[in-house]
Amino acid sequence: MAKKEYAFYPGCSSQLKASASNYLVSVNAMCKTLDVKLTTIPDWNCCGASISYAGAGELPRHVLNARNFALSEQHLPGQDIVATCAACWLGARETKEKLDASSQLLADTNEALKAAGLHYEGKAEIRHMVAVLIEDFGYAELGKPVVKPLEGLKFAGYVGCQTNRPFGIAGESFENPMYLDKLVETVGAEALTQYDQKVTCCGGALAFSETEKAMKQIKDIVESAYDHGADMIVTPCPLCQANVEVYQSEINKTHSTKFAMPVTYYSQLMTVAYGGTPKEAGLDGHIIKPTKLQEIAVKVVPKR
Amino acid sequence: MAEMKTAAYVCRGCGIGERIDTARTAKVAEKEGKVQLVRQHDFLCNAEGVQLIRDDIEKEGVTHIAIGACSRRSKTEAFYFPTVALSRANLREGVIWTQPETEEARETTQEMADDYVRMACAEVKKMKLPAGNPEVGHAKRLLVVGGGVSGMTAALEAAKAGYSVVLVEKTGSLGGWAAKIHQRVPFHEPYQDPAPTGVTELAAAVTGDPGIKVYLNATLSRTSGAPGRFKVQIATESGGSSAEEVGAIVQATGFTTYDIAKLPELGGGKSPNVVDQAGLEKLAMEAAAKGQPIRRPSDGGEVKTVAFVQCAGQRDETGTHLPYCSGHCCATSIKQAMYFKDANPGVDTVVIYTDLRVPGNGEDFYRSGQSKGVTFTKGKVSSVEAGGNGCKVNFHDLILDDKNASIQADLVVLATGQVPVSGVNIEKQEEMPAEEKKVISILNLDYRQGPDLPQLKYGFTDSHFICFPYETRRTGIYAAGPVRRPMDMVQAIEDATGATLKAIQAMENAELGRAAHPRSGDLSFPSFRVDGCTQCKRCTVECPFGAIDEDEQRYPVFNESRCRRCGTCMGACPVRVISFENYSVDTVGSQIKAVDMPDEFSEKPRILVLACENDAYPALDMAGMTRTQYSAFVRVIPVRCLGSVNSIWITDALNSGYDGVMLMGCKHGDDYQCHFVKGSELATYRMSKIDDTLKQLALETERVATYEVAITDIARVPRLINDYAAKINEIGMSPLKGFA
Amino acid sequence: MGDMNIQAIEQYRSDFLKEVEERVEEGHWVKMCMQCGVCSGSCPFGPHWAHPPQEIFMMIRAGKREEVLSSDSMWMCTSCYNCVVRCPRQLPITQIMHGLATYAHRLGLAPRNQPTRDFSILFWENCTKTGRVNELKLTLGVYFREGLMAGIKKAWNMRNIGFGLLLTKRLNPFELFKGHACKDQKGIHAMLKKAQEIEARRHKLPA
Amino acid sequence: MTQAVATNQTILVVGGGISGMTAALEAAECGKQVVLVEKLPTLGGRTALLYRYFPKLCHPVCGLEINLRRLRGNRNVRVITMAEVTAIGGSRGDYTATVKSSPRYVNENCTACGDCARAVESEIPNPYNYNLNKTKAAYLPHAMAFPQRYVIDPSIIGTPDAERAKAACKFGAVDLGMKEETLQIKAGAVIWATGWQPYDAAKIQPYGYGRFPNVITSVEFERLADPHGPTGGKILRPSDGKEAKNIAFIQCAGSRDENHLRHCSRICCMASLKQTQYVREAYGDEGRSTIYYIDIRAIDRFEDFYQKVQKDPTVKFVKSKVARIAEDRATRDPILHGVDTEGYHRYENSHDLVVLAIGMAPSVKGADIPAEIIADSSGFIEAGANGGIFGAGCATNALDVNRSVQSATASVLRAVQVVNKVARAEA
Repeated sequence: MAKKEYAFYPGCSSQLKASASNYLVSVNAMCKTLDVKLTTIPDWNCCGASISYAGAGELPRHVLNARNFALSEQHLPGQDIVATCAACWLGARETKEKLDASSQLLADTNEALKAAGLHYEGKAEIRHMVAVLIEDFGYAELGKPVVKPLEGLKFAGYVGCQTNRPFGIAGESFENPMYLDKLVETVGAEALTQYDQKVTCCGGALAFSETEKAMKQIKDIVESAYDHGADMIVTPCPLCQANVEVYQSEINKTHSTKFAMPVTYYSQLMTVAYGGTPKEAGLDGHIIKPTKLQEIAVKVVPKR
Repeated sequence: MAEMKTAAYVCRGCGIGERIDTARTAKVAEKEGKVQLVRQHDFLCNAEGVQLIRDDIEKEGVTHIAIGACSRRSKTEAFYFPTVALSRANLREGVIWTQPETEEARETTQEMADDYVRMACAEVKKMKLPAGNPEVGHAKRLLVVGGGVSGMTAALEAAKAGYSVVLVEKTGSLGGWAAKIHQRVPFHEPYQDPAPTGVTELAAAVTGDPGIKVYLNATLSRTSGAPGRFKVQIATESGGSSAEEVGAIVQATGFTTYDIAKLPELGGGKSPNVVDQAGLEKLAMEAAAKGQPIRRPSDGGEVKTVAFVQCAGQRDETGTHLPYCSGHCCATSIKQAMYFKDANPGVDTVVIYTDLRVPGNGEDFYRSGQSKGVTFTKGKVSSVEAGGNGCKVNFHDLILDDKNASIQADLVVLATGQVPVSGVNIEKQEEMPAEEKKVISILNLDYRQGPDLPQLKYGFTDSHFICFPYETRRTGIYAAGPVRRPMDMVQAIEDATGATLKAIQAMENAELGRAAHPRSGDLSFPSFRVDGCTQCKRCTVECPFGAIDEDEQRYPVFNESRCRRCGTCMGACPVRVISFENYSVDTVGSQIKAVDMPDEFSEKPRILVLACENDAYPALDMAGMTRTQYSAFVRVIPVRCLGSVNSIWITDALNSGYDGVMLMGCKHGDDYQCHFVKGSELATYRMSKIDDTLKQLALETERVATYEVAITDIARVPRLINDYAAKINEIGMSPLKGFA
Repeated sequence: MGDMNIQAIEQYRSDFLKEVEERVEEGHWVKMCMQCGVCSGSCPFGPHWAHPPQEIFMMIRAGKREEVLSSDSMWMCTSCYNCVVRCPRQLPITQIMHGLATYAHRLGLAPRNQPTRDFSILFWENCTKTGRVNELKLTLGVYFREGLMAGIKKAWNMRNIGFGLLLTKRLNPFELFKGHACKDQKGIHAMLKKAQEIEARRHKLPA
Repeated sequence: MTQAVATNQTILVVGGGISGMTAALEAAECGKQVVLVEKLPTLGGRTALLYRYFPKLCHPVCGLEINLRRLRGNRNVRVITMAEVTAIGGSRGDYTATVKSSPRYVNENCTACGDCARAVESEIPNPYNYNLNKTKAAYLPHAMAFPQRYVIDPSIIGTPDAERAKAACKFGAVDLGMKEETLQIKAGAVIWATGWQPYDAAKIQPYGYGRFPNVITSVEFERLADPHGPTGGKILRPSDGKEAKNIAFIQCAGSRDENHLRHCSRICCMASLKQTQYVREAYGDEGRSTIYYIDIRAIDRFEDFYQKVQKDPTVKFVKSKVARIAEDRATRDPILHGVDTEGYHRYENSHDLVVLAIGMAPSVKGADIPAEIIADSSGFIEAGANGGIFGAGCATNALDVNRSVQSATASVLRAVQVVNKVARAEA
C-alpha cells in the first residue's frame, strides 16, 4: 500500500488529556497500520464549533477556519486537510463552501487574515477521516489488515448529526447512512443495521447548557441500543462519544436505569481488529469500559 | 342493392369445438337460421379462415354473414368485412368461458350456443349495410364566436391548417380581456417575470390573414342547419345583417368578472382604493402609459402597501357567491404584486390566501414572487374597512392563529372569479320571454331544444367527460376557453387549439356522412316512416343532442349530421317508426324471438339481458375472460345505449315466454356515465312505466329489472345475473309460455 | 447595547423583515419559506420551542420584532441540521436560527441568563483567548455561571463525570493554570478584531 | 389495422397512453394516416392502472373501452407495441423515425385463449400492479389489453417453460424465434406523448419508503383499491395483510421540493381527495383518512369535490409537511412526526398505512428527445420554434387526464397543419 499523506486538523478535544484524547490515540494507531502519514497543521486553532455563534457572528467564525486553511496551504501544500472531529470538519467544510461560493466573503476573510499575516488561496480540500477511509481505501482495503476479527460483538452504529448533515459522506443518505455499519462489518463484528437512533441528535453542545433536554435524547439513543441487543455503541464523533458515554450515570440517577453501554470510536474497533493493544486503541480512555473489546485486544495475535 | 345472400360460420377454436357440438349448431344455423351457406372451421380467425370468408363474399356473393366465434369485441382485425352486413354470436366469452366444463352442463351450454347462433342469423338478416348519411354538408369554413385570445387562437390555428374562418366579435375590437391587461403570467422558463401579452401581434395576425373574415360589433341573430351546412345570420351594430355558411362552430365567448359591488364586506364598491384584478390591470396600464408608478386612486398618493385578497367571492360555501375556484387568480395576484415590486422593491405587497394554487411550473413563479419580496400570508379576510385614503384589511392569520390580524393598505385588490358568458341556460329557458332570450343568447340556434349550448354547471358549457373534454351535446359546436371552464391564458390557448381540431374533424366527418364521437365513423343514421308517426314529439324532446327539429306539420326533422347514433329516439318512439339500417326494432326484436323457448315444465327459464355495449357488455366479456360463471338461462343482446331500448322489446319478450328481462345500463344522476347523456336514465324511467303493462299481463313486476352497471363490475354482473335467476326460480316460470 | 436596538428600530421602522434580511446571517432567505413546517417537525428539541422556525419566519414577515428577538426559541437549536436537509426550499435554517440568536444577543434583547447564550459566549471567549479550547475552564465556567454556590452545587452533582474524565486522562486539572494554546495569539486576536469590524460594516451595524 | 404505408403525410405518435391514443384517434378521425408506437405490450398507459378518476369517481377503463372501439373501427391507425423510437432524422414535413421493436414471442394468431399461461410455470413481478403481486411469465397484461394478445417474458426464453408455452398453443401463435427488429418510418409530423413516471419514492428518505412496508405510493394505492389489483380491491397493508382503515395521505411527496421535483405535480391533491373516498367506500364510517398538505390545489370546478370531501367526517386535513416517519417495531405502524402549522400543534400520529402522493416526473429520457424539442429544467418538453415535432400530455407538463387529452387534441392540430401543408405542396 502506497503511503498516503494528509494535513491533519486534530481539533481541541483530541489534544493530550482532552475529552477525546483517546480518539486521537486510536486514530494514530489505525493510520500506522494503514500506512497513512498525518502531519498536524502547525499552530492550528479552534474552529469555533457550531456553538460559538453568539459571540462569533459569521465572519470571525469563517476567519478562524480560514486561518487553518491558510496555514495548511502554506506548510503542507497540496495535501487534503483531514479532521477527525465531526464539529471541526463541519465548521471547516461550511467555511470552505461559503468562501468558494462568495468572492465577497473570501475577500473579507483575507482582509481579516492579513492582520495575522496570512492569506487563503481557496485550494485546500477539507475531509473527514471516515471519508478518507472509505474513498481513498474502500472497505475491501480496510479489511485486509484485520488480524483479529471482532467476532461475536454487536455494535449499534451511532452516526449522529455532524458527519452526516448537511454534507455527509458521499453516497450516504441523511436518514439512514450505512457507512458505520459497513465499517463494523469490515472488522468482522455484527452491525445492528436496524438500530433506529443512528442519526438522532445527542443534544450536541447543548448538553452543557440544556443538560436535562439533552439527556432525554441520550436516553433514547442508549435505550434503543439495548433494545437491539448491542454490546457497544460506535461513533465517529467525539462530542457524541462524550455525551452518550458520560451522561449515562446521570440518566441512571434520574431514571433509575442501569445503563452501562460502552461508547467507542470506529478507529478503536479498527485498531483492535488490526491487532493493536488496548493502549494503542485508547481503550483506557473510557468511563464505561468496553470490556468485550478489551478481551479481544489482549488476546495474543496469531502470527501473520 | 344486390339481393341478400346469407352465410354463417361456426368456429371450433379456443375450445368451442370441444365444448359444443358445432355440427349441431351449424345445422341450427341452416335449418332454423335459414342461412344459405353454413361452414365450420377449426380456427376461423387465422389467415386461412378469414380467406374462406373473403372467398365466399367475393366468389359466392355473400352479402350477410353471421359469425359464431368469440365476442364482437375480439378479433375485430381478422373479422373485418366492410362490404357485408355482419353479426357475431358470442360462443366463447359468452358461452364456454362462462359455463362449467361438466357433463351435466353440456346440454344447457349447447342450448346457449345454439340460441346465440339463431339470434345472430336472425339479426343479420334484418341488417342493411349502412350507406352513410346522405344528407351531408360540404362547408369547410369555421365560425369562431368571440375575438379574445381563445377566439383569435382558434381562427389562426384553423387558418394555418388551411381552413377559412369567419370570426364574429361582439365589441369593436379584437383582444377581449387580454387587451385589457398590462402583462401576462409567463408561459415559458424561467417562470420569473410578467411577460408582454402579445395580444396586439395576435390581433394583427388575425386581421392580416386572408383566410380569416372578421366581423366586429357583430352578433349571431340566427344559427341553423347542421355540421357541414350551418347557416348563420350575422347582425352588425349598424343594423346590417349578412349570411354565412359554415361547417362547424367554435364558441369562445369567454367570461366577465364577478361584480365586486356584491362584496361590500370586502370594500367592494366602497372606495376607489378597492379594485378587482381587472381594475388593477387598468391602473397598471394607465400608469405604464404615463410612465409612472401606480398611484392611489382616491388621491393619486404614493402606494406604499398593497394587499391582495384571494378567493374574493369565490370558493364560497354559503351559496351567495361563486362556489368554484377560478384557478388563475393566485398566479395573477403574484404577477400584479410584481408590477409593484419590479418598479419599487420598497413597496409592501401582501397576498392573503387560504390555499396558494399555482400548479405545474407555477411553483417557480411563486418562488420568484417570494424572492422579489412579495409576502404571502395564509389567512381568511373577514372585512376590508375602506374609507379616505387608506384601507384596513382585517383577517384571521391562520399560521399565527391571530384572529385580529390586520394590514393597513393604500390599495386592496380583490381576486374575484370568472363568470362564463354562455348565453341562455336552455334547461331553464321556460322562465324567459322569447325576446330576452334572443338578446342574451349567443348562438341563437333555431334548434327545437333551445338557442344555446347546454350548460354543465355554474353556467360553464364544459364536457361532462374526463376522457373526452370536447364531447359536446351539440354536434359540430365546440366551446373553448373560459366559457368552458375557468382558466388562464395559456390554458385558453391550448383549449382553443384543441377545440378547433375537433371542429375541423366535425366538418370532415359531416362531409362523409359519418357520426361524431363516441360512435365516430358510424355510417348508419336514423330514418323514419312518416306514415305512422303520431307527432308525439317524444323523439324531438328526448334526443340528448338536440338533433331532431319539427317541421311545419310537427313531424320530426332528423338532422343526421347532428345525430350521434345512440338510438334514444328509436327507444322513445311509441309507434316504432324510427330505425337504423344496421340497428332497429327489428334487428333486436328478431333476436328476441329467435330464441328457442322451452316449455314451462322444462325448469329452464329464459332471461333476456339487454346490455349497454359501452360498459355492461364489456364487463360480461371480461367475466368470461376471467372464467366467471353465470346462469345458462340468460340470453344477452348488446344495445347501443339503454336509451335505445324500445318497450316493445320487453313486451315481445314477455309475450313470447321469457321469464324475466334484465336491463343493464350505465350510472345516471349527477356523475352519470351514460355516453349518450340521458340514455340509461330514460330507460329507467320508461321501465318504471312498464309496470302497468306487466299488471295487465298479470305478471310480477320483478320480471323486468333495471341495473346500473360499471365496466369494472366484472365480478358483480355475473352475481346480478345469478341472483336474478334465483329470484325467477322463486317466483316461478312465466305463465305466458307457449301462448306466443 | 440598548442604544443599538433603538437605532435599529428607528432605521427600519416597522419593516422587521428588511432588518432581518440586512442584519441577520442568511436573513435574506426568510422570505422564501412556504410554511410547510417540515423544519418545525424535524427539530430534536422541537417540543422546547415556543415558536418553531417556520412560525418565526411568519412572525418576522408579520413584523413581530419583540416577540421574535426576545424569544428563547432560537437558542434551542442543537445544530443537528435536520431542518436544513429536509427543507423543500433549501433554507439554511440552522444558520438563520444562529443568526437571529446572535442578533438578538447583540441588541441586548435575548432573554437574560439564557443558558445556551451564556455557554455560547463563554465558548467563544474561551476558545479565542488562546486560540484553543480550555475544556476545564469551559466546564467550570458553565457550572459557575449562576454564581459560586450554584457552581459548587452543580460541580458536586457532576463530580462522577469529572472524576471519570480525570481518571481516564480526558480532563487535565492543570489546564486551570496552563492549557493548550496557539503560538500566534496576537495574530489571532488582531485577525478576529478585523473580522468583527468588517462584519459590522456588512450588516450595517453601528461600529 | 391495415399496414398503412407511412409517408411524409403520416403523423407519428410516440406513446400509447391516454394522450397518445387520443392524439392518434383524433388525427385518424380527421382522415390522417397515423402510426402509433408504444413501448409496452399494450396501449392504455398509466390511466389503465387507475381505479377511478377524480372528480366523478368513474372508471378509466370505461373511456379506454370507447377509445379502443374507435381504434378497432378505424383503419387509419397502425399500432406498433413493444417498440421505442430511438432516433428521428429529417425535418418538419419530412421525418424518418427509427423504431426498435422487441419480440413479444406471440404472433397475430393469438386468440387470447390463455392456454400458454396455464402451461407456463414460472412467474414474474406483475408490472401492471406495480410489482405488488406476480403473474405468469406468459401473460395478457390486463383484461382491457390492446392488442388482445399474450406476451412471453424474455426471462423464460430458452427455458423449458417457453417450450411448454409453445406446445400449449394450438394455433401456432407462440413464436420463440422472434427477434428484435428495427424499422424506419416516414412521417410529416411527430407527436411526442411519452407521459410520466412516479418519482422514485425511496429518494424521499425521511418517509422510509422501501424501509417501511406500510409506506406506499399513491399509484400503488390505486392498485390496492382496484378489484383487478393484487388484493382484489381490498385495502390491505403490505406488512401483515391487515385491513388498513386509518390511512395517512402525504402530499407533495417529491413535488414542490428543490431536493426532488421543483414543480407542483398538479394531480396529487385531487388524487388523495379521491383516494379518501376509496377508504370510505371500503370501510364506511370506520375508515379514517388524514391528508397532510401544504396547499390543497383543487382548482376550478374540482373545488366542488374538495368541499364534498371536507364535509366527510372520516377525512381530516392537517396543514403540514410531515417531517419524518418512524415505525413502531412491534406493530409496524408508521408513526408520522411533524407540526400542524395552523397555530403550531405538534403531532406524533400513528396510522395503519401511509400513502405518499407521489410526484410526476416526465418520462422523457434525454436520449429520446430529438434535437428539435426543448426540455425545460424539469425535463418537460415543449415544441421547438418551427419544428414538426410536438409534445402532448404529461410529457409537456404535469397534467390531469382531462388536460392531457386537451393537450393531445391541440397537438394534433399542430401536426395536421404540417401534413396539410405537405399535402398542398404535393397536390
